[in-house]
Amino acid sequence: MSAARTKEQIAAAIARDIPAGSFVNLGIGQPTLVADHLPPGSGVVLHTENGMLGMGPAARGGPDDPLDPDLTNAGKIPVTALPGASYFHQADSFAMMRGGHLDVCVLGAFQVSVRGDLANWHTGEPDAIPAVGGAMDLAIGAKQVFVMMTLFANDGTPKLVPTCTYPLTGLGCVSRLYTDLATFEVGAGGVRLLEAFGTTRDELTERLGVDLG
Amino acid sequence: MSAARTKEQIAAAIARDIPAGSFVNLGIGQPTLVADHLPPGSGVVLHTENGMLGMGPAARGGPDDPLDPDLTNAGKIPVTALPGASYFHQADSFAMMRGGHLDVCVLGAFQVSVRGDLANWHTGEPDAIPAVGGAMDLAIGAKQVFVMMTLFANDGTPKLVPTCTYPLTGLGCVSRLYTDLATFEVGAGGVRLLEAFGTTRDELTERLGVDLG
Amino acid sequence: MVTICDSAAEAVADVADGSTVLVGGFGPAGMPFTLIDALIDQGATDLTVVSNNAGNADVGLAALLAKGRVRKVVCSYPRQVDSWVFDALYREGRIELELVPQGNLAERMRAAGAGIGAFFCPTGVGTPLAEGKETREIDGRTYVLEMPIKGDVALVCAHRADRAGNLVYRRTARNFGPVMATAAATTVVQVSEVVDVGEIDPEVVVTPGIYVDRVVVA
Amino acid sequence: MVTICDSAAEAVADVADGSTVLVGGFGPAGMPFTLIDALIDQGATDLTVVSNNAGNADVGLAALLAKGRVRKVVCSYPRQVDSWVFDALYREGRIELELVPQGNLAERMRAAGAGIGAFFCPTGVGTPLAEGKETREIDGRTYVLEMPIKGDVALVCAHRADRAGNLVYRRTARNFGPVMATAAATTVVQVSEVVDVGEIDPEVVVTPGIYVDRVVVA
Repeated sequence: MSAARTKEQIAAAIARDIPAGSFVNLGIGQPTLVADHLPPGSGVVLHTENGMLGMGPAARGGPDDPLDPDLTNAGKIPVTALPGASYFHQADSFAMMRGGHLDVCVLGAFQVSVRGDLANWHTGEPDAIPAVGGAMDLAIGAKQVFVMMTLFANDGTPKLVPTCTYPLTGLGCVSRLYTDLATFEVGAGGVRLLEAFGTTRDELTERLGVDLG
Repeated sequence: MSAARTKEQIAAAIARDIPAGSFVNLGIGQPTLVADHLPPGSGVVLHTENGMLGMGPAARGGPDDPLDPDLTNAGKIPVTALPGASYFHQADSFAMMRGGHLDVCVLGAFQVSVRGDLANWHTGEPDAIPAVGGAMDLAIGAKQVFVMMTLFANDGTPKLVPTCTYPLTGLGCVSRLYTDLATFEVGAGGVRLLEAFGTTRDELTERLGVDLG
Repeated sequence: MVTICDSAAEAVADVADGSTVLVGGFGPAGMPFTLIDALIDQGATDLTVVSNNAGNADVGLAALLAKGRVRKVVCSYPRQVDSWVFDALYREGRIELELVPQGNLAERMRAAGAGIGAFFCPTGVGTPLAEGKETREIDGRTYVLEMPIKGDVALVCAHRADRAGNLVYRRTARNFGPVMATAAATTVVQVSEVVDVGEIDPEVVVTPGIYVDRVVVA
Repeated sequence: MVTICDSAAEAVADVADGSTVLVGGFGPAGMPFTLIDALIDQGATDLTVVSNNAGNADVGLAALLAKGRVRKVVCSYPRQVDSWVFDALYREGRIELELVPQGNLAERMRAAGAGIGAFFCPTGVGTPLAEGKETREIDGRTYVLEMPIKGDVALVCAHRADRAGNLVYRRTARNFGPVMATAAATTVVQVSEVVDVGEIDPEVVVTPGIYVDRVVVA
């Protein structure tokens, strides 16, 4: 039995599942790791919702690669632009997303439901300051939404759930869920286990309390 | 008593009423004459709805000023671009109009009602092929819509009417009406005669059959 | 991912009968003549064409109409001094016309490309072109509900493409191209030249390559 | 008609108490710091600010908030690692927040600038941010009705202006500038340089001068 996956291994698995030449948005946080695992020559073009296609790696700030405060990603980190890039304003950038032109979007999550509902913007705690950014637009815009997360919270609570209890980001929008312990398909037909790592279908079924298809 | 105005005189009168620095769209046909009467240095910027601000005069097709099939006005006539011009696509061009950013639009008309309704796209004849272009967008978009026309049709029928009988272009959109025989204000408060040429208020009231305010 | 095609024939090879085809251009400016000629040769029929005009003289869109390939035209301004092909078909009842104000035509395609389900528009309120459409008063003004227009294919004429499909246009020939490119399932573009990736400044790209499927030099 | 102002103070002199102010920028990129500082000095208060974020560190929008001039923030992402000014005001109940998904924020301002009365948007359906809003199913998909956001004033940071007010931006600092410029009654722009009319290629203008009222070099 193989071991549970590291973040890097999850990112690599997602990168393998992104078709060559895709237009992809990688959400803030762990999903950005996916970029490091895209094979050279894949032709994958990265979109950043603050207004660019053809985003390159983070800027290193060296003499050949100065940090430019006018060139950042959605996490407000200085990045680079690759040849063939283009800039556009926010209405155009979100029209691109909402109009279904991105092939894949990779997001983090607090919870994903077996039907593909996504909760990733708000814990619902009464004293939390809510912030949503582009999460809801990304959730419903891309042709496929992949979620990258640990399968269980630190306290052992499942994050793949029959019904999300956290405030929703989008309804039925997630198609695939990549976690440390397993990869799943989710959607209108319910959840289906594709592969397990360091655990078994029976163990997962028991711990998650859902039918794994 | 002064004489009835020529087309050129009507155009000159309209040009005088356009504030310096205005953004203006001149409709196809007679309204284009207004451009010739804008004083040098007026700073008036012409919009053409097929996608340009800063339109210059018609191209003459000489060696210094070649006809360019990629640079035309809304009447598909080759024109020139002035320094400070900009090009944009159709959705942006009509967003500019619909959003109320143009100061003045000058249009021709079949009929204008005393309340400022405009009919200028379709005679309503059953065998006519209808065509509307940007007329409806222009009618409701500009801050002020000026109409330039003869006051009576060739058969003597008034074109300033209590209620339009031709199919409408826009409701209550015309603010001022410039004709060979008179200039009027029209709108929610009804029509008001501003100036008569070669005729009198009483004559006009009788021929038009409307209260001239 | 964009394909740089060797011929216009290759670029339009898969246009199916019954397709809705968005055709760029405002009169001849920005009209994709080479792509339309290739579509005529290709033979697709029963088409719905969305374009500002309904063809000029006997070339381009007019030639496609003359071949009897177009069931319906959605446009703002069919009647022109040189629109005799459309005029005859229309008078003979051999072609359907949906007349749309020019700005609504552009905005309805933008909505399709931008994932907007419908929008309330002030243009055409109280006119025959809004008859039968839902209206609503918002903040004291009356609006008409307008629906998106989506294409199966867009045929667009741009000036220059890079090999990633980024486009720039030329002067007022830009017109409907950028909007149509967003609104069709497949966007096919004819250009004057194709340059290497990196040769178009990212600041001046008008249509990002994400909207472009096929490019051919014409 | 655009005015090239000698100072930022002159450019924001007439901002009234109670105004809705659209403030460009995505975090610090594209944030009109000089104009905001001038607005702080000018003293307008009881403002509603529409911006993607609610200020970073103690500068720009955060400084305006810290002065107690802002009644309400309409934004997509107030909570950031360095948003302590907003965080404190919010927890103390001293500022109102309307949270809007980022794309809806942009599209609602675009609608205001484009004369669209309202639009059906798929973003946020079924989430707390759509609660109480009208929904409609169109072609099998559910949409939420979203209303325009119009500003009294827009404060925008661009890269270069010509004396006719045509603007170009720099890289991802473009973000909300072009949309906000269309959506406000008065648009005030800070730029790195002003050039003569004719020095910006008409093909690359991002914001045409019609949308710009005042420009100041900062």
